[in-house]
Amino acid sequence: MTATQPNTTALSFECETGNYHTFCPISCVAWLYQKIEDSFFLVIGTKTCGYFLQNAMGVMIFAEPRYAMAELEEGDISAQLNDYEELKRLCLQVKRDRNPSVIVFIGTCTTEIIKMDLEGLAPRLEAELGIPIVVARANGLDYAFTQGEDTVLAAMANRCPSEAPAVKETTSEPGQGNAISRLLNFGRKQEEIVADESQYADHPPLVLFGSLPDPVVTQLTLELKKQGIKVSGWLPEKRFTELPVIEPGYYVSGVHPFLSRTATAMMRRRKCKLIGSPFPIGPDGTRAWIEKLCSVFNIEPKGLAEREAEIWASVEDYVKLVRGKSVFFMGDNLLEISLARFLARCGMTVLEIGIPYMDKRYQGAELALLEQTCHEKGTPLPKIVEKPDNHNQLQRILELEPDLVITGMAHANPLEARGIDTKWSVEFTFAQIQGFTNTRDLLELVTRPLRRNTHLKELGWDKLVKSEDAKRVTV
Amino acid sequence: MTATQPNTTALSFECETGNYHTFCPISCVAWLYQKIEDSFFLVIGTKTCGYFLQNAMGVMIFAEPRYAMAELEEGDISAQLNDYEELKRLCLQVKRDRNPSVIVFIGTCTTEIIKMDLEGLAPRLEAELGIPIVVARANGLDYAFTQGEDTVLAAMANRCPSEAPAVKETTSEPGQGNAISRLLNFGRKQEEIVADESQYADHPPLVLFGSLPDPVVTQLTLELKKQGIKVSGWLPEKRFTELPVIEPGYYVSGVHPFLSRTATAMMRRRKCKLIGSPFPIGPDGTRAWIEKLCSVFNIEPKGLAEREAEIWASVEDYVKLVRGKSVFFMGDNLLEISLARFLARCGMTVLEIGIPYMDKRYQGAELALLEQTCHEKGTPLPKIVEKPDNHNQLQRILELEPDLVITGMAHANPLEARGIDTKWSVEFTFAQIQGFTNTRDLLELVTRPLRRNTHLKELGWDKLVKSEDAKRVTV
Amino acid sequence: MKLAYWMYAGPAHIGTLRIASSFKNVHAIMHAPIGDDYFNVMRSMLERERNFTPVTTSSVDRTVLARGSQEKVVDNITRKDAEVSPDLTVLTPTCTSSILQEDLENFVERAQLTARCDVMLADVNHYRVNELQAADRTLNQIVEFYIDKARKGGTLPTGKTERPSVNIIGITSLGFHNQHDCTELKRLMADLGIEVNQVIPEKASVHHLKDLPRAWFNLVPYREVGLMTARYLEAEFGMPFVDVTPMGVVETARCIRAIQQVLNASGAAVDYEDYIDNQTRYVSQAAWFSRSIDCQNLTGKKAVVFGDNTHAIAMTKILAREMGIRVAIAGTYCKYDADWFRTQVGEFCDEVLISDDNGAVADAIARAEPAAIFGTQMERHIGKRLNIPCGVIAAPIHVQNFPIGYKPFVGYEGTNQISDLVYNSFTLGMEDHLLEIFGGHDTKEVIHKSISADSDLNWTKDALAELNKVPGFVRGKVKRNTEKFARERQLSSITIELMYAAKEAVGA
Amino acid sequence: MKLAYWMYAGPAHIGTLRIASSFKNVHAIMHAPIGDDYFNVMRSMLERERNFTPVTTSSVDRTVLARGSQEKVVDNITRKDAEVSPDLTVLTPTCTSSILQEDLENFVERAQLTARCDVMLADVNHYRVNELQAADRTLNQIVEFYIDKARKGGTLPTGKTERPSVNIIGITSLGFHNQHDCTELKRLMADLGIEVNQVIPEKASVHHLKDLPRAWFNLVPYREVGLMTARYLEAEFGMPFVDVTPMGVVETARCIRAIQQVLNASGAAVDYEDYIDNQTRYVSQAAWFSRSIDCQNLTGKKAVVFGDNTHAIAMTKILAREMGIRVAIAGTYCKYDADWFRTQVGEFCDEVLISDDNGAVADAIARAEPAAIFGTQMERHIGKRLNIPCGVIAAPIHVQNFPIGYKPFVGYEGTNQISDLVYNSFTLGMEDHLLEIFGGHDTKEVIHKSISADSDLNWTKDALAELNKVPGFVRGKVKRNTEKFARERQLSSITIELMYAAKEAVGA
Repeated sequence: MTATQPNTTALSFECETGNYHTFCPISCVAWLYQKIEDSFFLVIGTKTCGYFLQNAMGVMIFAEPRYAMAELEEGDISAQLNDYEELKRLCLQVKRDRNPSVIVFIGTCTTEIIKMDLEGLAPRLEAELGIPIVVARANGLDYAFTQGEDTVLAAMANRCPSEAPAVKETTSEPGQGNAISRLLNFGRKQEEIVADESQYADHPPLVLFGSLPDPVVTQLTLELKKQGIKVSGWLPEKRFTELPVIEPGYYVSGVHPFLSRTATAMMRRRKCKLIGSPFPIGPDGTRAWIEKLCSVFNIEPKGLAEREAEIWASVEDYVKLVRGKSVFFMGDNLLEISLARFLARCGMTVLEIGIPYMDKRYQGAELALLEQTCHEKGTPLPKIVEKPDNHNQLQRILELEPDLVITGMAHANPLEARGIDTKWSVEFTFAQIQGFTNTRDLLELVTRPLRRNTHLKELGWDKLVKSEDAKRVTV
Repeated sequence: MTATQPNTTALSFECETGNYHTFCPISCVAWLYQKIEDSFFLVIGTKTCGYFLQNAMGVMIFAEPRYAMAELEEGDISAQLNDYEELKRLCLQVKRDRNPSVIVFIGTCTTEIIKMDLEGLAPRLEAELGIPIVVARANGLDYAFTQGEDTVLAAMANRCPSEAPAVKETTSEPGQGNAISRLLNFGRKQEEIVADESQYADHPPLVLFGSLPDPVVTQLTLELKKQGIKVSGWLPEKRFTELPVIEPGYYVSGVHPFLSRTATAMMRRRKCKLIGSPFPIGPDGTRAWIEKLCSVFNIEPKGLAEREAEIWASVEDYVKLVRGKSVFFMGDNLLEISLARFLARCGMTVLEIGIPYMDKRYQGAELALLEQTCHEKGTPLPKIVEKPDNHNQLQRILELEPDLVITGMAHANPLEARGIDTKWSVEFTFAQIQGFTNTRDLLELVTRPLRRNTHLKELGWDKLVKSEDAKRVTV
Repeated sequence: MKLAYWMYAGPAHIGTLRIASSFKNVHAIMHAPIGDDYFNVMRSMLERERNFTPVTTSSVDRTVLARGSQEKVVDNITRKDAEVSPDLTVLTPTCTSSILQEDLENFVERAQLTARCDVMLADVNHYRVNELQAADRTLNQIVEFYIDKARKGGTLPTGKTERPSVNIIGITSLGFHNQHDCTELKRLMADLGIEVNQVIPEKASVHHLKDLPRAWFNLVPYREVGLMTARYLEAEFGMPFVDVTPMGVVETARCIRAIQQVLNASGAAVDYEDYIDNQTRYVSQAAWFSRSIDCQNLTGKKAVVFGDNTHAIAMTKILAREMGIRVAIAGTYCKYDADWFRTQVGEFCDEVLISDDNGAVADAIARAEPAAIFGTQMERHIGKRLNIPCGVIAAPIHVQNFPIGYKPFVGYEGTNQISDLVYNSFTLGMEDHLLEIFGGHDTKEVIHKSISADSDLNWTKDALAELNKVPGFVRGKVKRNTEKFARERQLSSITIELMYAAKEAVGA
Repeated sequence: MKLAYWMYAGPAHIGTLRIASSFKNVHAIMHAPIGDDYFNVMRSMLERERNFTPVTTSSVDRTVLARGSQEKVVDNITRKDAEVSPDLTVLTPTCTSSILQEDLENFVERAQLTARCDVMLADVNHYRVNELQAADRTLNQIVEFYIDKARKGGTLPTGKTERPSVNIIGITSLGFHNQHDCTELKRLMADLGIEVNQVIPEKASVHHLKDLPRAWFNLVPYREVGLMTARYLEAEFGMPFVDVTPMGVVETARCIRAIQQVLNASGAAVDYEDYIDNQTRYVSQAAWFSRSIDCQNLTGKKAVVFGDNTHAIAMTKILAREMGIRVAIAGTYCKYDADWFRTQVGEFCDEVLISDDNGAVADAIARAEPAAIFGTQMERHIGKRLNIPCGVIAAPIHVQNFPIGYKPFVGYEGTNQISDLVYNSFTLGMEDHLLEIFGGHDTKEVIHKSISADSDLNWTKDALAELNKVPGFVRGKVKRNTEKFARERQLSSITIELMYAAKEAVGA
């Protein structure tokens, strides 16, 4: 790609047919059951749902799975069987075999279509079985891939305690009036806590939402601590029983771009204040996120610009592989805007951002940063295509010949066979990409096809389909 | 095979060319290093010896081997290097890396040919390095396969303490004058020992020799205990540091037919009394062995005949598979006479017993029992062929068409390909075949080819070489 | 509702799509919510398919639910017709969308008005049949459609090919080792002097289906897919078919003899006995492996077999009959065809297991304590937990079941591959066998949890020490048998003496 | 003396016997003590050979030592001559008997007086060369013997075959996958329209050796065995040879191009470019595998390669050049040919290792901490200890390297097999890749002992807990890099903050 003139117009948004491939939102159980260690996820759907989890996720069979299908059979569909009794039978079995702290019902398209009243059944079951039951309608009629997590977290937000549990006063000390800090300090020695407290600025409680692997939680928490910002809790925590207290007026911030419903729930139902900002993806996004939090809490950020610059310097070897190249997002996991903004900052030209669903408000700050980044780098603004049409996209890809296509699993191999470098979008969903520390890992993923295919091209191995097949580019 | 008239002539012995295949006697390190847990075996020989151990034994590479090659190189052969210094260097390395209680030098054909004076070097090294060094000349010039163990045990017999070590008298009790019993009772509670002692008849100490897996040691010890016979020690024990005391006048008995040199060493050098008997292989041999020990100690055997009968009854399902069939031993491990006697007792006709080396004195009782068994079962006496010629044997096998050939590994597959059922002789060396308890395992081995091949024959899969190859039966 | 952690056969629409996407230039329209479209991912990732999967989702969302889907479905059919000019478009719902009970037949008729291609609704009940049954049905439906069409058009050919010929029916996309099996079957047919008239559905053109009746007979290598089509062609044209799966030396010979019979009944004069004999004894190495010392060491070892009908039956017969291995349990998840399974394996195993509940299968394996398992990926994972090796012999498929190297399961090279699989699964060979004899260096503990857990007996310290000398891979069995022996005698304490008494009495 | 636990190449007589027993109707007499005769066991058991190994031991025992062995050796030669009428009898001592320094050449002359067959003493120094060198030498010696004999007898043919033709030199008994390689090479030659004049020594008759010069060129697929013979034939008859090992897509193409050059130089006019392109892009699946998503996930992973020259060089090139895998160490035990190794792999790896000390190889692997190893059985066992998967790519051979199913390493099917081997060794695929992303359920501890053992640094409890969250298979690396980072900064305590600083700085 040759550099083109800066485009000064605003971002353009289009909407296509929605004929695109992505994973079903019930996928979220695959990472949420791992994150929340005392949970059990029960996906209430058909053989089709179960076979998806088995094949696409492929982890159901390992060790001791903490999720399962409640497979609907003909009798369930035709309403010959009683939903309450059936669910009770299965929940009892789960309780007996796994004894989780919570059962999460994952509704599916089928429960929507047969109008199974999960929200109505859950409280009765919860009361009868004595185990919390959370209902999330992670169905594919309304949601795409990663939004499954959004439905679960939005539902779980309502289960966060609204005030701190009473704490025995025997261990209480001056300066520890905030019950939450105590809650978060289990197992630490008293001296450490006092030492810790002194490092923080005095600011209203902040709760972060979004499921992240534990190391990333630690990294972001430490990053904020450097600025004197204390994270009072995460939604979700590692255990359902340790969900953070959320009181009205608390500040909240999401770490994923796909959590707009959770954000809404936090604001409308828990009366929290949402901090809108770019997401902590890439050094630029992470810096912008921290700066925004600082500004809300009236904290002067320390050394952030230097930190960002250091990180960029440390990954220059990777950045130079992508600089000046072009990238095309087919659209899959709602991380597209953040990734595009980061890659634009790396010097890539973003040709098109396909995205299943675009919440312009929740992603507002991110969109602004993307636009700003393109202006600063002098690259054209990308076209943003909501509900893309994969067939049309493939025609555009063949025409534009991007250096890298970030796409779902269904298209990666066929595109590679036609000499187009691809990266699975799903990998960004599962990899650790948040924060300063993971920049290298993020670029490792992005550059992998480029590093590999460069020398394969020297071998002349770029076109691996016969000419009659090469033409059949449709989905 | 149809039953033939009883043959009343005595056993016939022949000697052939010695052109037969068997394993090198250095093989013994493969089981002796496992048996003696604080030992290290150093095989002093060429690349040819090392490659044999690696390929035929195939266990050198696992985990932490406690045996190795001292590989002789050109400088060693041409005597440009000093044997003492070279061995010292290697022993120091072994001592540093493995810290064994004893290093066993295994001499080979090459050390014989270059006349390396291992017996002369060992005491000096032992003194300098402060670690016992035992020398065994397990070479293939003088010995066959299992006789390797014989050379090691004969050498080790000289390392058995000639009197019990002084024991602290603080724990001494009346009725425990015999230091050996104390030695053998480490770790047992006092009451148990008293109880144990009362079960034994009063007889002179008995030491058994021959390396057996621990469970078989336990079984034979218990079997003798039932008759009131106490085993004062085994050569070898599990640890070199626990070798049994041997005083002149002790009784000794071998459990393997290939230990004639060890027997001689026990008699000539340690002035023990050797109890000559059949070996405890098969219920018949085991009974005969126990009866002989009883008779030496003037003990009336209790329930032995019943015990033997019970065992036979319990394996009748296997025995009926071999009864009336014929067997041919090509000769490999010196267990042949005992196995032939056992199979004759099972009702098999033994056509030929090849055997690498025949000590008619040490195996005298076994030979007599074989002869007696054949007479009793009305089967012809086998021809015993010492130092067989495999080519000649193969011609006889083709002519006699035995139902089972017990042979070394080199011939098993080619014989099977020609429709002749075979069993590896080497398996009997490694399997647990001694005592009453292992009768079933022994027959499991013997009958395995018969059980398998019976139905393969129904499939017509007996002749699997082309006619032009079938003729080339030579070795 | 059924609590399910794993399923052996996929939903019906997967079977339909496997058939549709196997054909050349057939497009499928899946009427379903957006997340149901993972067939494309499976085909692309598992089979490492270079081409785009010809399946388009006509997505069901809230708008469609509110307004009905007819317009969208018809639009999508006509759009793809214009874009890629397929010969045939197959419409299928999924479990989910089939609940909507829309008149899809009518959508198809509507679409047919504008589409140049043929349009068809796959006719399966998504709650009553599974992937395998749906595949069998859809193949039959497509064949019948084109035979009927040709008959109506007067283009049905008459007569047979000059030389003996065959249709190979049931080779599909995402089939377990189907591509390699197909190559091997073609080689076998070439050896036998038989022309391959057509292979369906893989890479076949629907336009040629009318020529199926020109073959002398049909070969259906797999029980699961193709039999309905073969029966239809038999009923319609009197075409004989051979449905002996040529897996293993004995069954391959039986298949060839069945072919011989069919050909000779049709006027040929072939004699394949010399060919069979030569292949069996000298070309294939499997019969020789069975006779060799390596395999002798497997005699009487215990195995559990589980899979679809085709592969579980074939493996059971091979293990029991050709290798002298004891099959403790032979099982299938093809519940709908359980009678056939029983008649086939009855005489070759101790116990038959018909189940699609993976928990029940796992329990049965743990109970049987086999030396090796031959099953699906699920059983491989069960084996991992129990430390029992498992050779994978059947779908559900997995990327590892699409090897790049040539690995057929059928025909004479198939017999070689299976011999390797069996041999490697038992991890024997000289090395491991000697290791076993020596007691081995392997210190892994393999006693299954349940074995120690439910013991009500006291083991003396000495007896426990003795038990620990028993090699790990049989320790569980020794323990169990000894305890059984003790219980039968109402003894509550286990001594060394008792251990060996048990060994003598019951071979513990 | 050398303390040795394992050896990579066998003694010289094994090489001689591999050549002798490869030929049809050649008998070998081994002059050696009785225990040295295990070659027969290896051939029978490892190769599952159906025929008796044509090697007789003329045993050296005390009597022979006292009286000399001439009579016995001569008797044995003439006896076997009478019994089996070989075309040629090869006499060889072993390391052991060669010390006796008897005039074996004289024994051979004596035996030749009575024996009808040809008799020859294998001319190798048993202390200076190993199995591979001896095999190369013995093959050359036998070929030279029969060429000379024909020349003397005036029966040397003149001229070349009508169509382009080749001798394939170096296929031997007990060679690593040699039988399957030979089949694949024959198929390749058939594809190229080249007649196979002779394959030697496997199944060749010594009587036909005189016709070797009729071929247009010689193909030497393996560096270790055959090159001496090819050079002899080049010197003697000006026969060109191609010694590019056709392993991997790139080298197979290079081999074919070399053949093209040789043929065209001899007057043919062949152009194999279209063939190469078609095989590379569509027939072989290896190039496509390299490009596929499965292989993309291997990009930059670290491997160690160790083996003989042929296989270690080929694998290094394939991994580095065709798959984008980083070869941290490429090594060979062929010390005698180390220069060649260095020139071949230099640009494809970080480090070259020339050693026949398995302990040194194990240490190097532990240090490199690769994600996979490609080596011999020895490295497989090293990998077992370190919990690193290992694909076996080279001798010393093992029964598992004589698969029954077709598994060549050379040619286009070889490229497929190698792709599978690489893929399976890295145990990736969608399942494992996702497992890796998830952190996995696998709780195995894979930190190499030495890593924790020598640590002089304090890890805080929190940092240790954080370390334990790192997936097992990279935990060792993270720990080592973090500690290195701390030492460089003279910090003695490792906190979480330090851990992540290290990660940012050095990618720990």
